[in-house]
Amino acid sequence: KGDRKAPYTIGWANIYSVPTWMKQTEGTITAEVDELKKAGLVKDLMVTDAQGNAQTQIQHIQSMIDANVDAIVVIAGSSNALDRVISDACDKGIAIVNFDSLVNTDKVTAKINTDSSEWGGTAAKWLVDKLGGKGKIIIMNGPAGISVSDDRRKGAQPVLDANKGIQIITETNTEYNVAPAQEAMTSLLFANPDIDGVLSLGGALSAGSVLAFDRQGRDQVPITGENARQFLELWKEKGLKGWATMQPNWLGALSVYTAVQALEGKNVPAFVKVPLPVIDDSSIDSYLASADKFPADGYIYSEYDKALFDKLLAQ
Amino acid sequence: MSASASNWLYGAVQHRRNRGLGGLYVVVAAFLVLYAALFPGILSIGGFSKFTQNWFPLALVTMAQALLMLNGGITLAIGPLVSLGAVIAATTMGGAFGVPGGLLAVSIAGIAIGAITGVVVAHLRLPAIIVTLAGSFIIGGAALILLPRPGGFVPDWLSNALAGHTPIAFVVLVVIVGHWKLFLATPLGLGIYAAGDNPLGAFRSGVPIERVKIVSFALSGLLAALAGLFVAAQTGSGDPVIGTPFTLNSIAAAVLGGVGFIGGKGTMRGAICGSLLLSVMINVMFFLGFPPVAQYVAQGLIIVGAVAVPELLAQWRAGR
Amino acid sequence: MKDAKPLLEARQVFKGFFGNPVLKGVDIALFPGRVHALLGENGAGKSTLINLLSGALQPDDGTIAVDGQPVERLSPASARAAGIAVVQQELSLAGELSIAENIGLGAYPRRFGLIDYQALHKGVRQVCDMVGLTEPLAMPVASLALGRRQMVEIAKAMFRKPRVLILDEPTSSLSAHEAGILAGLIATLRDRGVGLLYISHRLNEVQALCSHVTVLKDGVVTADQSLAEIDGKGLVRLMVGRETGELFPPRPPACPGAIRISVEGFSAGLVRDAGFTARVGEIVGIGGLVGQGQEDLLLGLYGAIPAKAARAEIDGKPGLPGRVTEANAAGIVYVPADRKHEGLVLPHSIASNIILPSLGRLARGAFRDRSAETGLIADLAKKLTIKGDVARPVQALSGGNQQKVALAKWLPLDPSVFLLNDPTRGVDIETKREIYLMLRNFASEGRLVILASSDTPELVNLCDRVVVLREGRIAAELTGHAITEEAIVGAAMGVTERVADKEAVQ
Amino acid sequence: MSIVRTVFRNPPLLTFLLVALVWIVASLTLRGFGAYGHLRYLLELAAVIGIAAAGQTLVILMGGIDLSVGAVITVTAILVPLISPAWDPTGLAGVGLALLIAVGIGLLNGAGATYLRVPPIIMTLAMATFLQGLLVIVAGGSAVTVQNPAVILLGQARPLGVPAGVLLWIVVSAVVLLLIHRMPIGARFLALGANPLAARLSGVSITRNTLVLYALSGFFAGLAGILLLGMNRQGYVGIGDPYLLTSIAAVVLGGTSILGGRGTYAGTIPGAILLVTTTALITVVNASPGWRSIMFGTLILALLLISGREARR
Ligand SMILES: Nc1ncnc2c1ncn2[C@@H]1O[C@H](COP(=O)(O)OP(=O)(O)OP(=O)(O)O)[C@@H](O)[C@H]1O
Ligand SMILES: Nc1ncnc2c1ncn2[C@@H]1O[C@H](COP(=O)(O)OP(=O)(O)OP(=O)(O)O)[C@@H](O)[C@H]1O
Ligand SMILES: [Mg+2]
Ligand SMILES: [Mg+2]
Repeated sequence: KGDRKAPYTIGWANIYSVPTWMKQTEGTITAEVDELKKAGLVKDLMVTDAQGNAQTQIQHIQSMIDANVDAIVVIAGSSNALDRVISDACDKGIAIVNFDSLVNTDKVTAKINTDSSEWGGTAAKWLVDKLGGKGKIIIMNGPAGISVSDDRRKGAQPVLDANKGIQIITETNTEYNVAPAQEAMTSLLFANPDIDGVLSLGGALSAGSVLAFDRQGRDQVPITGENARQFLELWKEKGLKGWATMQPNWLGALSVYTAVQALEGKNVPAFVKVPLPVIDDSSIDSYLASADKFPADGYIYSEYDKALFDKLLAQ
Repeated sequence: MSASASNWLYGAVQHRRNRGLGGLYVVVAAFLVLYAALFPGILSIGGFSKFTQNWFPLALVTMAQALLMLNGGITLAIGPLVSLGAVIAATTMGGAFGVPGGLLAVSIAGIAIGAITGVVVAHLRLPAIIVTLAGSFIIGGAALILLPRPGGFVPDWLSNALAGHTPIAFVVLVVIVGHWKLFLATPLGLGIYAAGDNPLGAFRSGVPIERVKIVSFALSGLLAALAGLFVAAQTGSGDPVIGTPFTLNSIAAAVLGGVGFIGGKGTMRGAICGSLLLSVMINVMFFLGFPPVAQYVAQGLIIVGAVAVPELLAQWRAGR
Repeated sequence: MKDAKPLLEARQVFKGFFGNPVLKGVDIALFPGRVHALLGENGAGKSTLINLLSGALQPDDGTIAVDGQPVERLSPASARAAGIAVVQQELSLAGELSIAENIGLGAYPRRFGLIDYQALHKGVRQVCDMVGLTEPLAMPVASLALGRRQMVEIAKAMFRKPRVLILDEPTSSLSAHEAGILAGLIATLRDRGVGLLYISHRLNEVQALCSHVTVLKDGVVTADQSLAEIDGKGLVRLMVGRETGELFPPRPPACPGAIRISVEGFSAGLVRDAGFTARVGEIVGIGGLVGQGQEDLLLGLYGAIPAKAARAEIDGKPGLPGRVTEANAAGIVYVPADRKHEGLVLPHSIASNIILPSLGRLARGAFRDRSAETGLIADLAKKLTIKGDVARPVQALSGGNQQKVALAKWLPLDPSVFLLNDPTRGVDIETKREIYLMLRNFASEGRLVILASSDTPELVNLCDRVVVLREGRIAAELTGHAITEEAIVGAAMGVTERVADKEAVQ
Repeated sequence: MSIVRTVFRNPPLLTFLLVALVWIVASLTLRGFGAYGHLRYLLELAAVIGIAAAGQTLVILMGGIDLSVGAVITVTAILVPLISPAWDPTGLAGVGLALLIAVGIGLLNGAGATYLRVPPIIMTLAMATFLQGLLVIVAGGSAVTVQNPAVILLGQARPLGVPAGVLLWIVVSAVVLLLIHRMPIGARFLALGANPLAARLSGVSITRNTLVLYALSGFFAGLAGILLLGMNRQGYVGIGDPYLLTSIAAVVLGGTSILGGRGTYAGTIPGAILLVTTTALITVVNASPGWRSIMFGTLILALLLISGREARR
């Protein structure tokens, strides 16, 4: 690398731009690009939206190669579908930074993510501790057939196996959205009179779950979750026993930053592991204090700055 | 074949089929020219290969859909069938029988699932749309059971052959279309049209309409599963949910290409053109630098326009 | 002939639909070299019988025998293999396929498993020449007019080189000219030893062509005898069960009323530059060979296809109706020839079909007035002798009765202009008589009837004036005694024109 | 004997009996299923599908299909909170405005289908894509919480223990059934669905009826969107997506022919309940996602075998 000169053109190959998490992430990307433009490092950002279709995303990345962008930032629509087109891009000397949903191939400049397996494991650990190692739980998963939701679930398994006192009554898969999660949880509530805890593995699943308990007039139980604003507000409002972590939206900004660093000839690690921030009773208030700055169904992510990025890249 | 292809009647029949597609041809050609102007690289072997590879699976599923629509049916199970094809390919090709085994497994699965669907629709007299909707859950479930998360294995040489820098995929597409033309030149193939258009009349003329229906479902299943195999090769592995968007896109492409719901209306070439339009549209919008939001809006407008403009022109011409 | 074995026979066959018996122990035998007529009123079961004979339906009881051998389960394919071909009453063509592909359907010549288009072309060309089909063979059937499609259907049956040919009302949409070609064809086949079964409601054709007759009434055979032993009156008596009067009502002395429709330079579809006037109280006939623009003329006046005219006046108001609803509002109604596709909503009940045009008229506020509707439907059904439950789907009716429904639905609108396209197509002789009487009464009540017809006797005996179309232009306009079969056919064929040219030269 | 035959000739009745059968069997075998609260909840969920499927039923009866139902639901669910004017304490103005927009979208669909002769499936699909883009502009892709009192009342109130949504569904059902069976326009829709050419020649205006039809479909989808918003208290992009296929499935499960011209909303009602019930049953089964999906498909197919047979030609 290094044969490309600033200012660079960056391609942002999104898989689906409509969900709020994606919108916010795109926000951090454009903000970062604006910064870099001021520094004279970036001249253009090309954004595509594959509308959820991995096949279209391949087409978009191919077009980015054809248009000879300098770097591509990508959230993968499938953990392996993009492998080939991405390695093609790599062969052309394009800097590829992949974050959030990762691809299998290692022919990328950098992958940036939190650890989904750790996500599931820590969540399960917290719930087990909260229940004192004994009790009936329900597991709420994201959609089936998606690596992220599968990884989180797999990460939780060893913890659950190690605690024989924990009984999984049932588990279910829904989209990462409030309405379907609420609907599924309501059905489960009717079928199961005794529930001691909910291991919810992400997105808006927890909020949907809490709302279902609430609407059925059932007492809330300990529940895990993510930094969705709605969940955090419900947590405070209902006085939940809760725990949450996050997939920070600024992974997007970090990815752009990383790509430019790589193009500038700096060494960047092949895998940037972003530690999982944890939200618990002690930190929830600080998050909620800034809630108004985020959309109602958005995610309240932690602060970030260049120093943080440099620290992460220095791993 | 060559004897009949050179035949006057055959040629004339084929020629007539192009009527009414003129508008679409013009629109598609315009987009292709625009694309080539924006990105001349398309004219190189590599660029052409990549472009046709991205179009290939959509072309295949559109054929699968159009085949059924011409026979008066429809399927909502295309997407899951593509996923299942990809999953089977990715799980069997690493096995004892290698790529031939995988190819065979995918083909048999596609044909068998299609044929069973056809039997249910034809002999139990259930509406195809809802049978295939139910079927889509069953097939999708099977794909998830075979491969709960993306993975599996497709040998590199196959990936390189089908999705490398050579236009083999395009050649394969040409071969498949050629086979379709051959099939359409058999009594059974033409029976698809006749039975779709006027089932009672076709039955009274001695066309085995039930067999025709089952065969068309089976062939449609085969095409969808093969599209899955290609996707597996293109991506180097299997993904149990990768096919989902193909269901609606295949219908959109077929209808865009003038294939009607009533059966017997439309042509395969139109449907394939429709899929080409959907595919090239994405690239053109990219090179025009449309932001995502504009892409959604423009996509809606282009699709409507591709149907409406030729229609309005025809009306205007007729009115003069 | 007596010693010859029957090629195809039905022995004591029974058939019913949903518990309603249609055929109750019917016998019929087709011999080589004989044209056998099958007569009966609408709904007598003729089409049902031929569906049994051709394997399209299975008898509830009784047997079908080919060459004297009873056949277990005759299917359309095995019937074809046995050399049985049928010209269906309701056409069995696929609109998007070409003429050639339709003619070959179910019997394609093959080479290496593929359709041998060369052989198909040759075979099809041959039968098309026989029936006088001149259209390009690659043309899709959907773009043909009904009468031409009928010719394709006939060619399709011929293509199979049948030993037994069954024709179910093959001439119902053919003009005298095409019917003549068909008659020649039938004679040739008969002489070649083909067994023919001929169904028609045109008795003159039957008498000219056939030598033997079977008459069906209420599902039983009331006569099975040589045609030589019986005259037309006798046949009608056998079909209807009683004496009947004259077919055509007497023509009143000409007393033309006010002008209702007057157009000049009228063009629509095939029609070019036509000009004519039609007056209150008239029945104006439109004749010509099949597909010379008769239908387009009616559709243009009805606002159903784009039409323009140098000058047009309807009821004193200038302009043509731009759309169907406008035409209806102006009191113009249209009864199409292709009742199955254009006239009726087949899966819906008789009642809903009849009530469709008057829905708005009968509504009270936003809602339908069920009792008024029921009353009206019952009235009309009685008036047009549509028998049975009006909640039955129209498609369960016989062809003739369907035609009555297509006509009946307009009566509540009290229209002032009837545009009729072959209204007696496939209608039995008794019903025809009723329809003729009705049309004549319409005229004398001060309405205008414009009647396109392929049945020349109808034009000759019913109409006050006949306009003959040829290639979309008016070739002749005949009035009163000048309306003769020869004049109409001559003008339609362009013969008179040539005569006129000659006179001009002299 | 004759009662059995009547039932089998009457798809709506058959589907209703099927719902009853499934409910009874499930109540006897599954804990909690038969509780009043649970059945009421199922009806509440079915109401959204049922109302969305009201428009879909009409469209399918007329031989078309509306693929923009999901998008219209989303549009209204997002727009109501954004456009409810502050000066209106009842919230009805916002609701009315949103419904007006939904009707407008429907009219556009109808105009495309008649004036531009774009096949309805393409027109409505393109409309859905178009709206998706528009929504991203309008809402920036983020959810909005509803403050509108009318909407909240609709989604949350339970007069006499019956959810307001279910009451709304009852009203919608009555209106749609009257429209199909007791009003001229219903008969016209059916005639156009079975044979547009014959209907047109019988003086039924294709243009006018198509416009009215898609406007109605837009209206009912909008109504479903408002109900859904009230039940969830939050509208977000994608909230309507699940209702596209379910609205079509409910119609077909209720015995209405997808080819048009034959069927009734009376079948769609139990069809909607059947769908929610099946989903609920599958949710409580403890199986892997793959097996659950297979069970769902098989169940639908089995129910279809009983209720959805097409008449022999
Ligand atoms: N598929 C069917 N379902 C129900 N009833 C039928 C069906 N086909 C025919 N019928 C009934 O059987 C009777 C005989 O019909 P058919 O068509 O054989 O009469 P037809 O003699 O050919 O009359 P036409 O001269 O009008 O053609 C009619 O009363 C008709 O209603
Ligand atoms: N089968 C059809 N499918 C879709 N659109 C059609 C069809 N037939 C006609 N149209 C469209 O409807 C328009 C009006 O046609 P038509 O002659 O039926 O008028 P109409 O429906 O009576 O109109 P109005 O409601 O204004 O009286 C035509 O311009 C045509 O584009
Ligand atoms: Mg008949
Ligand atoms: Mg008849």
